[in-house]
Amino acid sequence: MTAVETAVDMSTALGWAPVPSPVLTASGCSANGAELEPFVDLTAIGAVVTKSIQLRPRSGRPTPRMAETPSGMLNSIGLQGPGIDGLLADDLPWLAERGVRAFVSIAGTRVEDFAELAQRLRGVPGVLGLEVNISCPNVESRGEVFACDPVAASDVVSAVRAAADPAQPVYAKLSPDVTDIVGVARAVTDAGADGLSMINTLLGLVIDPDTMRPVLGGVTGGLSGPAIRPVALRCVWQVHQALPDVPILGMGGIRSGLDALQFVLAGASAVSVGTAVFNDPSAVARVHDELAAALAERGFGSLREAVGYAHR
Amino acid sequence: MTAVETAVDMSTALGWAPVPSPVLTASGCSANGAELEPFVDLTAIGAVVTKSIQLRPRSGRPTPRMAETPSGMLNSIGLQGPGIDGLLADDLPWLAERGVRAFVSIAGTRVEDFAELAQRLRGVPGVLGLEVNISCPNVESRGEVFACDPVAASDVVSAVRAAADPAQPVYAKLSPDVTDIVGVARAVTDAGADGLSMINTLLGLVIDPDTMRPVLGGVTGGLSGPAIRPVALRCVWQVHQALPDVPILGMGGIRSGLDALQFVLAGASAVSVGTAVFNDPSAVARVHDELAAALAERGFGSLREAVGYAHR
Amino acid sequence: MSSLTTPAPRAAHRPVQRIVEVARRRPVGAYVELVLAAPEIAERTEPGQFVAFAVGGGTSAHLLRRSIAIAGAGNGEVTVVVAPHGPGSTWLAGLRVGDPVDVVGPLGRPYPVPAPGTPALLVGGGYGAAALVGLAAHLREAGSTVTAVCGAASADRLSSVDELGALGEVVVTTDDGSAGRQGWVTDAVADLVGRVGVVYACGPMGMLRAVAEQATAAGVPSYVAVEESMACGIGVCMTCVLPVVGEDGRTRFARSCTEGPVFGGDRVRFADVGTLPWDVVGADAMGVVAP
Amino acid sequence: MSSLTTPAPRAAHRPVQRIVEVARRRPVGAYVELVLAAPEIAERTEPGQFVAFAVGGGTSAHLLRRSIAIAGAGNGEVTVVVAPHGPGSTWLAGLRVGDPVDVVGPLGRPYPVPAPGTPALLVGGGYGAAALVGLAAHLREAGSTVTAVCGAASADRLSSVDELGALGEVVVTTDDGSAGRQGWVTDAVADLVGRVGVVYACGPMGMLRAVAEQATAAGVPSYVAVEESMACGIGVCMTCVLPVVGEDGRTRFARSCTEGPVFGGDRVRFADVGTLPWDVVGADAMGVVAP
Ligand SMILES: Cc1cc2nc3c(=O)[nH]c(=O)nc-3n(C[C@H](O)[C@H](O)[C@H](O)COP(=O)(O)OP(=O)(O)OC[C@H]3O[C@@H](n4cnc5c(N)ncnc54)[C@H](O)[C@@H]3O)c2cc1C
Ligand SMILES: Cc1cc2nc3c(=O)[nH]c(=O)nc-3n(C[C@H](O)[C@H](O)[C@H](O)COP(=O)(O)OP(=O)(O)OC[C@H]3O[C@@H](n4cnc5c(N)ncnc54)[C@H](O)[C@@H]3O)c2cc1C
Ligand SMILES: Cc1cc2nc3c(=O)[nH]c(=O)nc-3n(C[C@H](O)[C@H](O)[C@H](O)COP(=O)(O)O)c2cc1C
Ligand SMILES: Cc1cc2nc3c(=O)[nH]c(=O)nc-3n(C[C@H](O)[C@H](O)[C@H](O)COP(=O)(O)O)c2cc1C
Ligand code: FES
Ligand code: FES
Repeated sequence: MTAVETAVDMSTALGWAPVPSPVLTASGCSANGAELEPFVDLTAIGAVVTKSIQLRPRSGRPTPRMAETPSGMLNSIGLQGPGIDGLLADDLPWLAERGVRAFVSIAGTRVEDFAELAQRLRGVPGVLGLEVNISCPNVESRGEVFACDPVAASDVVSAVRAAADPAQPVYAKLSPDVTDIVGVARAVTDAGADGLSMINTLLGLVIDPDTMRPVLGGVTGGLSGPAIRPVALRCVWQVHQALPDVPILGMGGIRSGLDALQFVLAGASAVSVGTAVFNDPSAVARVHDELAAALAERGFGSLREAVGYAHR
Repeated sequence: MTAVETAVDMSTALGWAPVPSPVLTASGCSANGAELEPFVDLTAIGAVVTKSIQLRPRSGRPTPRMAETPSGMLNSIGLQGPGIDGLLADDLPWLAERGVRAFVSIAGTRVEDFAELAQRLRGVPGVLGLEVNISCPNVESRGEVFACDPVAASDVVSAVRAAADPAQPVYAKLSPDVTDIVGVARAVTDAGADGLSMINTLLGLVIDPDTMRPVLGGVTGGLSGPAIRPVALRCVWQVHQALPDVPILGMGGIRSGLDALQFVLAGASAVSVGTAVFNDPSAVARVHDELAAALAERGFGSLREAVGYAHR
Repeated sequence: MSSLTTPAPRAAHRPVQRIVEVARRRPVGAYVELVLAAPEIAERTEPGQFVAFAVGGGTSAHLLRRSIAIAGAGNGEVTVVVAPHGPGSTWLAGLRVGDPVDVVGPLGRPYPVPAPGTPALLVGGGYGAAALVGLAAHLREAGSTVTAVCGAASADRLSSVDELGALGEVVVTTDDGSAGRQGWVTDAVADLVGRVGVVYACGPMGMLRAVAEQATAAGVPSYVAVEESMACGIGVCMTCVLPVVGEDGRTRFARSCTEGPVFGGDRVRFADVGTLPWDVVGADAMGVVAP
Repeated sequence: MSSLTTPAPRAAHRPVQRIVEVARRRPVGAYVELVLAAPEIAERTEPGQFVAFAVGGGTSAHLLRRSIAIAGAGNGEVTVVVAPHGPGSTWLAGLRVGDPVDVVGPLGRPYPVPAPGTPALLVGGGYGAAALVGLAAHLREAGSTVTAVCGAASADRLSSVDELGALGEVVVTTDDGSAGRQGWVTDAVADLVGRVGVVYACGPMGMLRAVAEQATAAGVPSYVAVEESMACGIGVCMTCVLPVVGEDGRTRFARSCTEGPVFGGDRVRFADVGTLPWDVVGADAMGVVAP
């Protein structure tokens, strides 16, 4: 890389919560942060977005839980995790002790579950804000996913906003598997979401040519990685176009600083790096550096100036 | 490849129209067939699915019309074509003279356009059937795409079925960009579709990091190629699960015989090979051979036995 | 205005698809010259045609073929000159002797040849000059005197100067003066265009446009090989179009892979590339109305 | 039933990520042995650990890392033995001397070592035997007598027989009798397990299960290195889990990359791999009820 003056102001915010870097982990793609410590300075990144937590400990689904796909992967983890008690007892204190910002992803199968989780996270040290995973296609209760129904999605978001610490911004995480993502975005922001995380995985399927059955026990799974990047960018573009004042945490296939730049130009004020971490454990820090260099090369003095620039 | 007895009966049908091979081209990915002649025996493949035709000649959109994406591409051609008169005068006779089966894709922006096209194609020699492109995200009239609204989609399909040659099966081509693809599938089959083509491209966007504007003049474009294969397979799986008697022409990222096998196992009785042709002009014939070998290795005596096998 | 050129006719042979081996490899300034053992492509090639490579090997995320002009064909071998640019061309430039590569060719329409003996001016920009070597040899055999102008940003981005020099006079220009005359190829063309009966050009679009305009202004027919972004190279995807005036005087979006890459310089509407002029056939159906 | 093993402790060192060069390459039967110039990984490695490679280079469509056991580490080099299988391992096996490759390691928990002098039985299936060479050397240094069983389908799928032979007695078995004794490793293990104080195994899951059951039945502690499908290798994706009994006697879905790959042979619930038993911690929240 050529030496470039990278004195770009990279600070941004998640809602009103300031962060020094716009690059975050993605929920479910960096566990709860600790495993990345050998590779990344966790205090320097925007935040660790924790794996979606539910009320009770969950085993997750049986294996196989993944299939590699062209420039992507399909997963069906089933939200394995320690439950909110474990998160509060172990993971969040570990992050807080080190000064690592946590953006806590919450998930549930009933509106009340979400509200209770938000309630439990009030005032917890180091918790910058909440990401509401209304779009995970992997949870047991298949039926319709909350995120696919503007009304159900709004119910969750307004319950969470009401129960959550007023100091903690609440982001709703949207699914791309809808006819009208702008409609869902509008509904959840009307319901009180302080920002939007976009996008969660696309529903996909892989069949094992040997067993001649779906690879994943849950039949379908979530597609992620660079393969889905154009879909993610389109969602960010459409929603920023319609709701220019709503902060967006953009994600879906980000692997390099130039990928992150595309999301910023489309309207994201921060980004999450998910599947790319599996390929490159230092990806979150690298993407930050590459994005800073890319902004500098293009003459931006700050990240904020670039947000939504492609719409001008 | 190991020598395998490939005496598998590969014949299948598009609706009631018999074809000797389940492997077809995909609309818009092999022009109208002639350009593939140096690479493929066109009479041996299932059919040439022609580029979607409209009533009038169309210039298509200005360039750039494409962007390469990880394991895929984004396109915005805008249905460049000679119009139905040109197709009837030049392309269809060329195919018919050589004994190449044509599955004619029709497109329009009004219900009546579709019906008129179907009417014009009645009794045309070599025309096996019609594929109704209700899902092209590239046509000028952006608004809502027909395929995203079960009612609008049904209106087109019933008008086409009424106007079309009764001997020609009518396939409706569905878009994956919907919350409930089974709902759309059900609506169009109720409206008279004899089969379903799945899937068309996903709506995507790429931003040029140099110009800092969307690469495509039309801003968004259609995402295709192996990147989208898990989404396509999921759509085929869900629809075959719900409507096991409706024939499916499966497509989306098929590049090899094992890819095609996945679609067949998920419920497709025939497949189209689209973007892979750009990578390998002989792909359509190669996929046929590889699929035949894969079926033989797995002990199938005929393609038909394998259709939907993964659901058992 | 009547045209000075007739559309380039189709090539004599159809393309083939082969997996071939890299026989030799040589860095040439900023470029890499690859010689492929590809007899079936070599024997079918006419000057001006190109090949299309699959890139990245078996694990590749890059699906689209990369088009590269044929810089030489003979003795069972095909030569190309590759400028490493993005991932695909960088991968090609990194191929080693003995590596296999999947190639389709020859593709596109060759340069039409003039009446025997017509003096010709060949203008190559950057690696574009390489694509003119076969044409120069062909013209020489047909009794033409050949004058070539090779231009580039800097000396390391020139190509095929020696090969063209063996076939006629060569004028070299570089933007930075690091080789030959400082300036653009158009400066040299201005001096030479009056002495020839036909002009051929290969290089970046800006250069093609300028040279074509110079030739047309001088009443000399010109043929240019355009470089449009191509997804397939064989005419099936419709990504590579540009507005070209046909024999009937009407403008159509023509595929540069199968109706080009060689077009009459006075037929390409360079100023309108990347736009949709109202008078392109079928623009009305796109909702574009005459002003 | 109380356990014969305690869970393997964490490794002493954290992993690093480096782009390293292939120093040497050697086909070994059906496998390829690669020696990497990777001093920072070599110096951190303990027997039983593995590395994870990014595959396909800069144009790759394959995002997930491929885990490969470390077959040797020393003198600034790390040795791996690769069996070409799918696209990733085939790409690795095709690397040439001087090629760069992105590798993370050492990863996972090493084999716990027994009290000094404890006689040990090492059982390797296919390329799995390679992963036991470092352990054998380590045990020898600590005064253990080492007996190894190397098994494979056929002679060309054996590995590291000579290396292990230099460190102790080796019994070879092949399914087809093309080398050593015809039959499975378990036939040999049955004869040997009574004479040792600890068993180590590396190889396919079916073999690990059989050997672990033999050891446990004989009252001998065993440690197995499992091979679960891994997306990341570093503990962040949760794809590589299997049901493992903890010190508290409760079964959890444990990540084989960071809590393994080495597990007590009597702690892995082999029969339940790929299922969700009701008594796994958190299975109730998945809707699985006790029978
Ligand atoms: C007829 C023709 C002849 C050519 N001859 C040569 C030659 O002799 N030597 C040489 O070095 N290059 C030549 N090019 C340009 C070469 O095709 C591109 O540099 C190359 O495709 C870029 O691919 P990439 O992966 O390196 O870059 P990227 O920019 O990553 O490519 C992305 C996509 O855009 C397409 N693309 C990008 N730039 C071009 C371009 N200039 N022309 C066509 N497609 C492009 C690529 O094919 C690919 O699909 C020629 C192009 C054409 C059309
Ligand atoms: C701890 C550990 C040590 C290993 N040691 C060796 C070794 O020393 N030599 C060797 O040749 N192989 C070893 N393997 C297996 C090796 O990782 C797989 O063969 C390889 O990942 C297959 O990748 P592929 O692209 O060739 O095949 P594909 O089947 O196409 O792989 C597709 C995906 O599944 C995963 N996958 C497939 N099979 C396995 C497997 N058996 N284990 C883990 N992931 C898998 C791949 O990582 C990839 O993500 C080891 C695996 C593990 C977990
Ligand atoms: C293995 C895996 C697990 C995931 N788990 C979660 C999760 O628990 N909660 C959530 O909101 N998203 C989850 N996601 C989705 C990611 O956070 C992200 O939205 C998606 O993968 C797209 O980004 P990417 O392409 O960068 O991975 C998961 C993704 C993967 C690949
Ligand atoms: C360049 C291009 C042009 C296309 N044009 C059409 C079209 O005219 N009509 C249509 O129904 N689908 C069109 N498609 C969609 C394909 O027919 C197919 O549904 C889609 O690309 C998914 O298959 P694939 O991944 O194999 O390409 C086009 C796709 C591409 C890439
Ligand atoms: S490159 Fe595909 S039509 Fe020209
Ligand atoms: S491989 Fe990712 S957690 Fe083990």
